[in-house]
Amino acid sequence: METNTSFSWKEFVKAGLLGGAVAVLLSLVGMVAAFSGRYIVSGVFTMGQVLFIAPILLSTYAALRRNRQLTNSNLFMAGLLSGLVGSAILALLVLIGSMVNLRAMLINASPELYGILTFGRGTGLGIVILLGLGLLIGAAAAGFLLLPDRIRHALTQAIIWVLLIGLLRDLIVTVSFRWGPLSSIVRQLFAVSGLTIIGALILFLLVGGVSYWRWGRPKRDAAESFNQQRPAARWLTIGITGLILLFLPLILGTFFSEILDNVSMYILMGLGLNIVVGFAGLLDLGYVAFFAIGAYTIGILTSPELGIATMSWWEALPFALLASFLAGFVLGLPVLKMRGDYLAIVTLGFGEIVRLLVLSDWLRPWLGGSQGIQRIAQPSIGPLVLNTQQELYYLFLIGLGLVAFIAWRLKDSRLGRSWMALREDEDVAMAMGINHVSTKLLAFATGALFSGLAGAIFAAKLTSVYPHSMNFLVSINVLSLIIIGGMGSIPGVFIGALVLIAAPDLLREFAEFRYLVYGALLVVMMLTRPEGLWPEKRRQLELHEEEPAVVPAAD
Amino acid sequence: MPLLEVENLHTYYDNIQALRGVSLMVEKGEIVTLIGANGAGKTTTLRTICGLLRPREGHVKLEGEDLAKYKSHEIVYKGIAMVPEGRGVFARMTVTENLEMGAFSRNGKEEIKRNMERVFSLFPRLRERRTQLAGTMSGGEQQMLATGRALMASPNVLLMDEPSMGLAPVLVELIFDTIAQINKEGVTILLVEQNALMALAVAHRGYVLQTGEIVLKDTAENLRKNPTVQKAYLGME
Amino acid sequence: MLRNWTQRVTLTDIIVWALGILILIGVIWGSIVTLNTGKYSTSTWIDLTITGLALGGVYALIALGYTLVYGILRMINFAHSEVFMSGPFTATFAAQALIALGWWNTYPILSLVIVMLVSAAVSASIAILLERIAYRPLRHAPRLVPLITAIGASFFLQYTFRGLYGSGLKPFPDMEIFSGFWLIGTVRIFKTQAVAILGAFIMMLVLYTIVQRTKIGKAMRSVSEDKEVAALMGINVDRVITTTFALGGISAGIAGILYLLLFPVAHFFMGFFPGLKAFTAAVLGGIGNVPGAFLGAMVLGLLESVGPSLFLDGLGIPAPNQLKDAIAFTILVFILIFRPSGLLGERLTQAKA
Amino acid sequence: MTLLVAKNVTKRFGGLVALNKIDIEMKDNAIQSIIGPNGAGKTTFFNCVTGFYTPEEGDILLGEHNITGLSPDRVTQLGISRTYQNIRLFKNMTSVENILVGMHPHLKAGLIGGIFRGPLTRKEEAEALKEARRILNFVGLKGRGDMMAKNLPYGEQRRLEIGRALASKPKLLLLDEPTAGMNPSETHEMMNFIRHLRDELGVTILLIEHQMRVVMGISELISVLDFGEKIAEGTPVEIQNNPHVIEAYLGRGAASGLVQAAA
Amino acid sequence: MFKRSYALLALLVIAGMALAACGPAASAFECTDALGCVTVGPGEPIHLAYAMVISGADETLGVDSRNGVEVAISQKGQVLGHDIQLTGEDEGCSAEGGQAAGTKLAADPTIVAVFGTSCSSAARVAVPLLSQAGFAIISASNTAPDLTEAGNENNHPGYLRTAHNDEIQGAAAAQFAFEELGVTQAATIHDGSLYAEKLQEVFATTFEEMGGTITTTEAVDPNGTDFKGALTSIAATEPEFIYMPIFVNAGSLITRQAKEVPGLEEVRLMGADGMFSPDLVEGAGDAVEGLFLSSPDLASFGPEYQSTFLPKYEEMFGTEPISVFHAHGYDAANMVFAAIEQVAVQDPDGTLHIPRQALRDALYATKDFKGLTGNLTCTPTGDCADPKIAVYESHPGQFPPDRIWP
Repeated sequence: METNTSFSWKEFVKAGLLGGAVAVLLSLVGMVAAFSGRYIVSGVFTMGQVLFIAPILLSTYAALRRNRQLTNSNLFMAGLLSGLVGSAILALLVLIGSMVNLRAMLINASPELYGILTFGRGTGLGIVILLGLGLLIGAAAAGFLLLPDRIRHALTQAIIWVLLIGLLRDLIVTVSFRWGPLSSIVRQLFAVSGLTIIGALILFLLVGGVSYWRWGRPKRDAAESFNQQRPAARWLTIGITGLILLFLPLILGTFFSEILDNVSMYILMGLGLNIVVGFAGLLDLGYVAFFAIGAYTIGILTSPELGIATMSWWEALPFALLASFLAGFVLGLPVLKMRGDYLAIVTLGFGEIVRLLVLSDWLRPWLGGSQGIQRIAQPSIGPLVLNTQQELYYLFLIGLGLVAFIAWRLKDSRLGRSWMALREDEDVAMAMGINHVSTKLLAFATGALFSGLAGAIFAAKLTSVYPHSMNFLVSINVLSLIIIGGMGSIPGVFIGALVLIAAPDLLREFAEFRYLVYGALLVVMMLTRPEGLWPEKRRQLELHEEEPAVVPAAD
Repeated sequence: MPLLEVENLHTYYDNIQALRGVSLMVEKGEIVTLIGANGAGKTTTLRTICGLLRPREGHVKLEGEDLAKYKSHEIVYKGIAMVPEGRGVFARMTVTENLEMGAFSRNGKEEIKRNMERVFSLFPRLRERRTQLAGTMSGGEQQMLATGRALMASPNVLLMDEPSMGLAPVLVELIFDTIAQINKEGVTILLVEQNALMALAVAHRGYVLQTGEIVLKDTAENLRKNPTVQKAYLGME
Repeated sequence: MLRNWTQRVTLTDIIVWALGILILIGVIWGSIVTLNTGKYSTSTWIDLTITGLALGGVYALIALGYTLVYGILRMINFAHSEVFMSGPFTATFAAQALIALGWWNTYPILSLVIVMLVSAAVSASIAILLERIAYRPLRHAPRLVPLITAIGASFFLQYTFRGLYGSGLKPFPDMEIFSGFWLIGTVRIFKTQAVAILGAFIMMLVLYTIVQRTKIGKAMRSVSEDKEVAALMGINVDRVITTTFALGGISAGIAGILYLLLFPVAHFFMGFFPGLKAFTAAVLGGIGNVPGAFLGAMVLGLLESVGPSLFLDGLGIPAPNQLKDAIAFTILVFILIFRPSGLLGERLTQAKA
Repeated sequence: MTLLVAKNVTKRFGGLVALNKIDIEMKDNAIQSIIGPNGAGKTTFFNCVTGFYTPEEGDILLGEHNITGLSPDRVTQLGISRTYQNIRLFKNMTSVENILVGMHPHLKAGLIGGIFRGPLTRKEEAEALKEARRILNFVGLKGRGDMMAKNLPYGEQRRLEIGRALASKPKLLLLDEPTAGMNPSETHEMMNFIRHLRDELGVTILLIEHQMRVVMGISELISVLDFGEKIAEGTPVEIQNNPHVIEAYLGRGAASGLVQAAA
Repeated sequence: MFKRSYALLALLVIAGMALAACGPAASAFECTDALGCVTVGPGEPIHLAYAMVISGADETLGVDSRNGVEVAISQKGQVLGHDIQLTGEDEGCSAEGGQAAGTKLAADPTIVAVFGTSCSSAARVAVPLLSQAGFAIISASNTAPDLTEAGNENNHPGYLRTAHNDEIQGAAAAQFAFEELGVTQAATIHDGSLYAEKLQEVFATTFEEMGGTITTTEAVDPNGTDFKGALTSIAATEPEFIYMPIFVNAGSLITRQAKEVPGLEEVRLMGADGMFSPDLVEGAGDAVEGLFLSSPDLASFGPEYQSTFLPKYEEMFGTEPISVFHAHGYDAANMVFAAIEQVAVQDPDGTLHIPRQALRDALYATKDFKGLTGNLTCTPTGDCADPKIAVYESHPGQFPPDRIWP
């Protein structure tokens, strides 16, 4: 490698272009404007501004990092260049927008957007400010890179936490309402939107300080430190976690209970799909079908509306589970001879067929058609009917515990090995005496069972089911979460659900852009970290294998 | 100046090192063979030369020009053709189409025609089967086709990877005869072979590769006499 | 022989076959009842057939994109439905501009060509970008990985277009020269339908010729067989793959304009179902096979158009047309079970084991 | 006592006849080989025996079972297992796991057992693990149990593959080019190992092999295939002197070379 | 990681306590309302919320109504000297979405009123939650009859709507067809949405009661494109009239394709307000000639709709209205503003107290409110829409169409 002190300006122009392009995209799809009402620090800056500044900053920083060997002055030059290019693209957007009515095509190219981008200073001055900001960004990126590691780390942490807490203002305030005295304290830190300046300052110093202080101390990840604990301590950890889980809805209130329920439901489905996709390697895009079957079975058997049966929820549950398990079996039979991508499309087709059938006028007398089924029974324990989100949470918790246990046990069993072998090499697995059909069917049916359980609880939670709830996007949600979490990894399912289900639930502006972000996330994840956030160890090796790792066999 | 020169190649598969500083050279008009056990790096060396793999260190030079700046498909234009391991004929294309693909890098219609004639005279069998799909031919015929296809590019250097693999012994002899004949017509050949006995019989010089390193180099004749080679690769006790 | 056969047959096969036969009986029974009641006249059936063929033409052009890409990379470009959506969606703006210029009905052919060019260019660029950014780095990854990427890219594109252009409907203006119909005997063919069928057929021929006869076509075929060996022939594999995606994109873009002639409303979700149907068509015809995609699409278009009235009506199913997508998906499932190589696809022997 | 009888086996792919009326019989406890050039139908024959292909005509009997057209898993359960020409291990599983998968037909735990892990299941798993380690030792992979299969060196992968095949306790073991890519000394070792297998475990072995040295060295009976036809069968000496084989397959030079080497 | 965040939390709490010590003094106002009061401090905005569908396939419906609300807010500026803050949740046009949105909004006691939901399926789950939280809930697009049917379990206190009940519109359409046009054979089409299915059901019941015959009921996919099959099936039953209370996309294509199906050329088509949009005229082209649409009586739509509302909408969102219930959203918002102004108690320092029950009562008492969609008068169960349904006949390139009935 040549020790060249000059830098290739092309790379930094590229970085700037990339950052600028992303910023323009975020602006034009409407994210910047949507988040511009959301202050991070009240009166100082908004999430909208973060959204168009961050891409340029990050892209510049990444480019600089790749060229760390440059001299300081060159680093600054490069940073300025990249930042300037990035902001110039945004400025160009503003300039063009001020001359041509882009709005005829691009509905978000609104005066409001230009106002946000130019900080409300009009086109001329705004562009100057924007370009200046670009230089500032570049300088900041370079300066940031030159900071000592410890300070940089502390700074990063502090910024991230301020952003996070600022964004989650509404939630924190909402939860705090449940805790009278705390509420008024918490509300002091927050403004009507975002943190107050003082709040932000306190938070910034606090996090920065703590993380500065912690720098260099041995870090252990949670799982490892858990494993290293003595048995007694371990049980204590489990006990405390259990207690927290038990009282979570009481601590957090209905708002969070709803999110918890949702997350739990998706984890339940995720664990099921994880068996199908992660363990057995069968990509199932029609997973929602089994969810629908579980939910509808409960509906049909408990709702007085259809006049078929009026069981209690508990009585109907076994039928729902059986129905989804059998459906997994029956639907699985014909499709399991297929491999890979064909299977994916066919299962997608199945999901759609099920949706079309529950929606159809044909089956309306039994399934309710588009009017759905209402007045579905809710489970009761003795005299207590579980009908609030907090109460239903426990139902989810029990289901989750059960299912997670089963998934975990199966993973290390003879069956789990067979799934893995089939995933690795189907022909060879068959030659080992593994019946590929029945083994795959078991994976399919077990996955279906879990999904059916989720559906059954879902029906109880809503007391109604509609065909519109059974769409393809549910399958995509579940698939995304297990992939983001890490295919085949059980803790990954939990992480994935927290990231993909809880986060958009927490940030309401986000809902509109949910699938945009999912899509981008899936692509980026597959390109950079195909094994997911919490990978299963084995899978990680497998997905990074590009060329045969061993020198080709027949050399 | 040697026609093909390989200097100090270090090639990796992910993080597993397959070549540890391989250097060799091939003079114009020679047949040079590379022998070694499975996993020694023979195929890797060939793949690195023709650009399918990128070395982490080292150079491949053709007539003194470093090939690092060329992609694998551009290297063909420089005059290096390869008969890949396992033959790699296009199974769903006819014999003629396969040969045409071999001439992909050539533009002159005349030249292509001439080359085609040359291949057909070298392997009369192929002429008979011109319109047959390559996938339906026997292993020996496929080997002929693969060799012919490589010749269609009018190469200066022909890289051959295990041409005798999986062939009937009776065909092996034929293939090696052809190799000698092609060489006589002026094509320089770098030959990787498991069948060291045959390879050393036809080659001028040879290199012995072991776990990614050249451990021996000499004329073919001397190598045949070398007791280590005899023991390890020729199976003589 | 019989003994062998009985040994080979498993419970799975029996259930699958039973299901297949059951459906077949249903189809035949339904058809007989429908035809017996004489609810529909002959000209109605002809009308439905033509409608089906026109729809099939659009599916065919989309299916070509799936087939080309599958042929060369052995992957399902799930985001192809968005490649299809992007072109016509953008073209509606071009059409509005042409109307503003006053060209739309004064130079209709020129306008149509311009709109098609815009549509094809946008679709092709999206396809190329997709390949460059999302698929190329994953060429050696396990098969699930690019498929998941494709699903992600599909969503990203859909919602990017939604964000950029809004979620409203974008009407595509009528063209005067294509309004009305021709009468051939007693058969009415709407001009737009004729254009769709014809356009699809021509495009299929062009692509078939490119793949079979031209140098780049042969390069595509050799890349589809073995990328490394193709590179050893001096073929720039990356460029060939890019070309393949571009061809698929162009064909999808043209499909989009034909689609808009038939159904003159564009919106960001318009790609999803046609994409799925076209994929079904590609599989039905034998994926990787250009004429197969065309044939499959025509058959699918027909079944979808005629099927509900023919099979389901006779079975006494109310609102049978609600289930026409279910017909398409059922076909997909059964084709993949009974003849995964499709109508024209070669049987891929596993001789390599 | 014959173990395997293949009668009149014919397999076609489209118009191509890959196997044409092949008869092969194997005695219990024998070591036999199939030779022939690539594309002669050797591997196709293996695939017919192991259930991956169903022959269009003919029968294959294992002992008294007619196994024609049975699915691969059934065939394996009846006592046939195999290795592959290009090693096909479960690359991302450890050596032990590979062996455990091989033991699949002899384990019982299913869905319920896997979830509840009753005492029986636990005992079974423990014993299986012990057995797997024993097999690893037997094939010379002691201490490699927890290594990912793909990280093993080439020779060990071959042995692991054989170990995995042995784990199903086969009566008949099919080896597809077990010495491919080995140098002479490794090849020699492998030959000894194959003999050892037969002598120690009483497994009947059918080989596909290209290296004449190996074929001639250890086979008791050799069948020669060419273009899907069996053109000869006999002891090594008979085969080497069969003019038909010499012409179609061995060639004069090789044949004489072998005779010398054998001498 | 974990430890760090605990420490952080603890420190935050302490810091917060210190700040809390200098909190504001309690106000003198005493709330006597049965449901309590919302207090809006000086300088703080009045918090309104929406629960509408803003993502997924049905998003145009919700986004459009929300836009209407935002136009109203923007035009209003301030209410009693306070800004108006609008936040919201996506109800996804589904029951589960409704539950999530309802639960989350119900947990925020600063909310005064909620606009929503967009879809009736969401309403059935969300409304009880929001009602219990004491909010006033006004929907701009729920049309299912059960929501405002007295005594129905889906009817909840505090719920009102500016959208008209399906019962009224469906019945009006039937009346128009049978009495005005004199047809006796009608077919119906729905698209599997609650809205369309209910409307066609009401139409069918009324039509049959009057003595007409429903020849067949077809259902189509709202995202579909080729409806010839369905239309051919309908043609085979030889109706004189087709009622299709669906949405713009499928509606415009069906309008076109019906002209191309033999036997239907002369059959009159009729849509409902779900199709009452300029997009339909554009999408259906010349085929739109003679299409009937039922909609609230445009004559009672104030002229402001064309003169001020539409320009404002386009200025704010860069597009023409993308669905049909924007004006209803606008009216809902203005009703709420009026009601707040009526019941709120203001302290001298600007602090605002809004009693919840009083607010609901004020809304229910709305009478002759001049809105864009007509003169709104609310029933005791919350139906506020001007029940005057008119029928319009469309002509190519013309919007709004001609009012022809009554």
